[in-house]
Amino acid sequence: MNTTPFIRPCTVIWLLLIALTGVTYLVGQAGVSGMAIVGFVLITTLFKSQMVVDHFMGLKHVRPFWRALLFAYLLLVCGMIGVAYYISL
Amino acid sequence: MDTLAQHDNDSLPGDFAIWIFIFAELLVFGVFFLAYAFSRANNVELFNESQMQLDRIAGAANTLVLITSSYFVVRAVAAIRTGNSTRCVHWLLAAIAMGGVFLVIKLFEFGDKFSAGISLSTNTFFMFYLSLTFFHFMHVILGMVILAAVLFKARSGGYSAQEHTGVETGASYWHMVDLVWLILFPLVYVIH
Amino acid sequence: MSETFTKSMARNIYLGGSVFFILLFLALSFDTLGALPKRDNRHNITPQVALGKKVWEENNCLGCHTLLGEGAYFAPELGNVYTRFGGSKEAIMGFIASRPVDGIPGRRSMPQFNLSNEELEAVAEFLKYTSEINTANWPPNIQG
Amino acid sequence: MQYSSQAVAKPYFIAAIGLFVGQILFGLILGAQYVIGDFLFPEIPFNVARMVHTNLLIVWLLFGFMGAAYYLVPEEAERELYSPKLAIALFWIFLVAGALTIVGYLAVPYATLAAVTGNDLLPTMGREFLEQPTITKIGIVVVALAFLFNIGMTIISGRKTVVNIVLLTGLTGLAVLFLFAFYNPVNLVLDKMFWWWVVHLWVEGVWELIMAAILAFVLIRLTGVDREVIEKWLYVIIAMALITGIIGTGHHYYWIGTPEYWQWWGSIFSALEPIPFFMMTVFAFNVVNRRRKEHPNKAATLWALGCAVMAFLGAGVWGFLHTLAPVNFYTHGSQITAAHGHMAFYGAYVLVVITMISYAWPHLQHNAPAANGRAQLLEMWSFWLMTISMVFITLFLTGAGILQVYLQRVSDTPLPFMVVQDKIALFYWMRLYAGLAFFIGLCLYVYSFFAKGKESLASS
Repeated sequence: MNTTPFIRPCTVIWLLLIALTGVTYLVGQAGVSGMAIVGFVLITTLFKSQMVVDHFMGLKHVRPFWRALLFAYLLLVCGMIGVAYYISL
Repeated sequence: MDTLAQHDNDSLPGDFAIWIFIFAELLVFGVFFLAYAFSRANNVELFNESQMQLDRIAGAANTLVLITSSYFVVRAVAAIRTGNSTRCVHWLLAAIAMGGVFLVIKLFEFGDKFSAGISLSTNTFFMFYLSLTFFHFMHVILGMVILAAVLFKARSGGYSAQEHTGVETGASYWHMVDLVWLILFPLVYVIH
Repeated sequence: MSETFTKSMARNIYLGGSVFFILLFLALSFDTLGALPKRDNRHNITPQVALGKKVWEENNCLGCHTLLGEGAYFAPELGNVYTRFGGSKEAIMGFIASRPVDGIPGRRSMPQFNLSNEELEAVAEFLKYTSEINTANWPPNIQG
Repeated sequence: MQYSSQAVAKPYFIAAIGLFVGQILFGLILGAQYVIGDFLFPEIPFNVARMVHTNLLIVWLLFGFMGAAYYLVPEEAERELYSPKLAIALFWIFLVAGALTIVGYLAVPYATLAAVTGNDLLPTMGREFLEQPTITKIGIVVVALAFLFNIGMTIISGRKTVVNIVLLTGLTGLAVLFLFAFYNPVNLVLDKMFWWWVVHLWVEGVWELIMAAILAFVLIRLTGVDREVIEKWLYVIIAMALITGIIGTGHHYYWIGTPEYWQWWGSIFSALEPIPFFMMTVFAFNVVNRRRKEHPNKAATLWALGCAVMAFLGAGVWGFLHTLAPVNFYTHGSQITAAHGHMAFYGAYVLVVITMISYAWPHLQHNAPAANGRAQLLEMWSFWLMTISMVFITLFLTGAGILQVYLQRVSDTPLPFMVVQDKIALFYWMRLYAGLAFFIGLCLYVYSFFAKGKESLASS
């Protein structure tokens, strides 16, 4: 049996997640702040987490409800964090 | 015919019971994250100042470690889906080892903070920092215990290409531990 | 394929989850024990305070009053009574000693406990010690 | 009744109901003292009446739990009780010790009781709910251990069902955590901190295991739904109860001198405590709706469903109302707490014991699956009367609490405690009337045991 079609996207995702973590780290090192930066980091985070949900957890292949539920959760958490940062400006 | 990619299944991977647990955990972490964010809104200066004292390199390194560990678990699941127990065990071992690396890095970080006299009662930021990271730390340990249990069963040939719910159960939990850290790291270590 | 949901996994969640949160609770409790000396006013615990706590307990004061918000809700909060009485132990002692034996017609009244002077002083000292515990600014105001 | 040794449950249930009546009588005295301050003063001061009220509650619930265990454990384990004689002996020991303690409360001043029972040797008295003389506490431990031995031996050598195992875990936890009642340091903060290990970890921890196990047993019998399904959900529900409830202890550590991080830990976890209760409600209704047989004991089904709903309302919703630290800062130690306490205990624990009695009594007394139709009808009436009365007691206390909190703690010109009490007296009057209605419901409940009916629902 051939597992490549399953693994290859996950490998790509893995490398992508590593790259994006590097970007997040660099943003932190740069010491920049402001809503645009916060928004950028949060959207990156949302994207990264959804990648884990879709490909690592494999929810892309099950009933869409579960994927939607987790996306709603991530959107809510990241969104509310954004709101909290927005009101503190 | 590629049966692996499709995972021909409507239901969640692994045992549904673990998903109830995962959802409960996500709920707790979610509330904890928002509590952090909104407390920060009332104490921006204190949070920003204290955040400077964190070791961002350790945080980022641990993110990479967990992502990689998660990826290894994906490989373990893929291996058992083809019925390859040996390979599954190897990938699980690698994933657990990465979990161990995470713990070691984290312990150095904690040691650093404790020797600087920082505790849960230092200030609100460090209360959150220590609570969240310690709570997560314990989840990493629990996840490793679960993966180890799966590993032992896999080693004794307890799983097959047809029946490997246990592997998927452990994997799902481990990905949750990773998922939570993916939010925790930027929130506590990076954005200000 | 139908959903997998096994009893053994449910049991594992129950056992694992319980152990996990018991350990977490013990860890937090351990930290609390380390943090208490700075908050609980233990350096002011004298033999007199110890006697006061004993008098407090053996007359079941908590059966009507609250102390730091715990007890019965029939009579005033006493965690801050020392402050409320103007920082006067004599006022507390006088109040307790002067309760009428037969009560006050139609109204709530504290029983007459016939405490000795030593016991009265000890209770007042105990309440003073209690008022100096760091309670995160509770109660919200002097009325308790 | 499948096993003759199950009959030992009978005296336990009778004692439980008898003490329940006593508890409510003293509740009425307390309710009257709230509005007529000198009622029965100085013969029965408020603190004595309250002590009797709360201690009777605990003792009769323990009688109920033990009776429930003696009834359900043999049936689940599929064998006779290890020692029915021990169970009967323990019954009398516990009853006499309990009665002597209550007589002690009422007959002599509390300080005298403390002196007579040697409180000096190991001071444990005078703390809320743990007012029992030290010697009574030791008696409780001995009875609990002997009881656990009896139940444990039965379970170990019989069929090990989930219901039995969970019940045994809960009862063991109950006994072990009670040991913290013997720890009473002079340091008030430490005293309070570990006092909650008994009180909170009982009612929001191990008692929930007992409750869930009893409910699961009754639902299996009443509905005929597959045991596997019920046991699976039993595990999930109690897992959630412990996951939220253990750290939820933190909601008692806000203002007693413990560090302030408990305000976060306690708020977050206790805010999730309604979840297991909600799951229990949904689950109970689901199981009843999917029942595979029509059990003739309709009353027991009503008590079971009522238990799930009222536990959710009382423990879940009313608990949540004041569990968040910023809210609790104002409501801590007010009538809001009393409102929550009343409905939570009634919903979760009073009703679960009555559910068990309602299910078991026809077997014990008539050797039939259900009481006659008239008796069941009376039982159902008493359910509604007591439950609705309790809802009103809770609502009136909540009203009193909201006013109290506002006048005494929130307003710009806070008023002294006693002034506020006078201003909210109307709510206390209404609470007293609701209490009287509750008592009528209880009388009806007791009467239902003696009600004769020509036709039995079982045969119809």
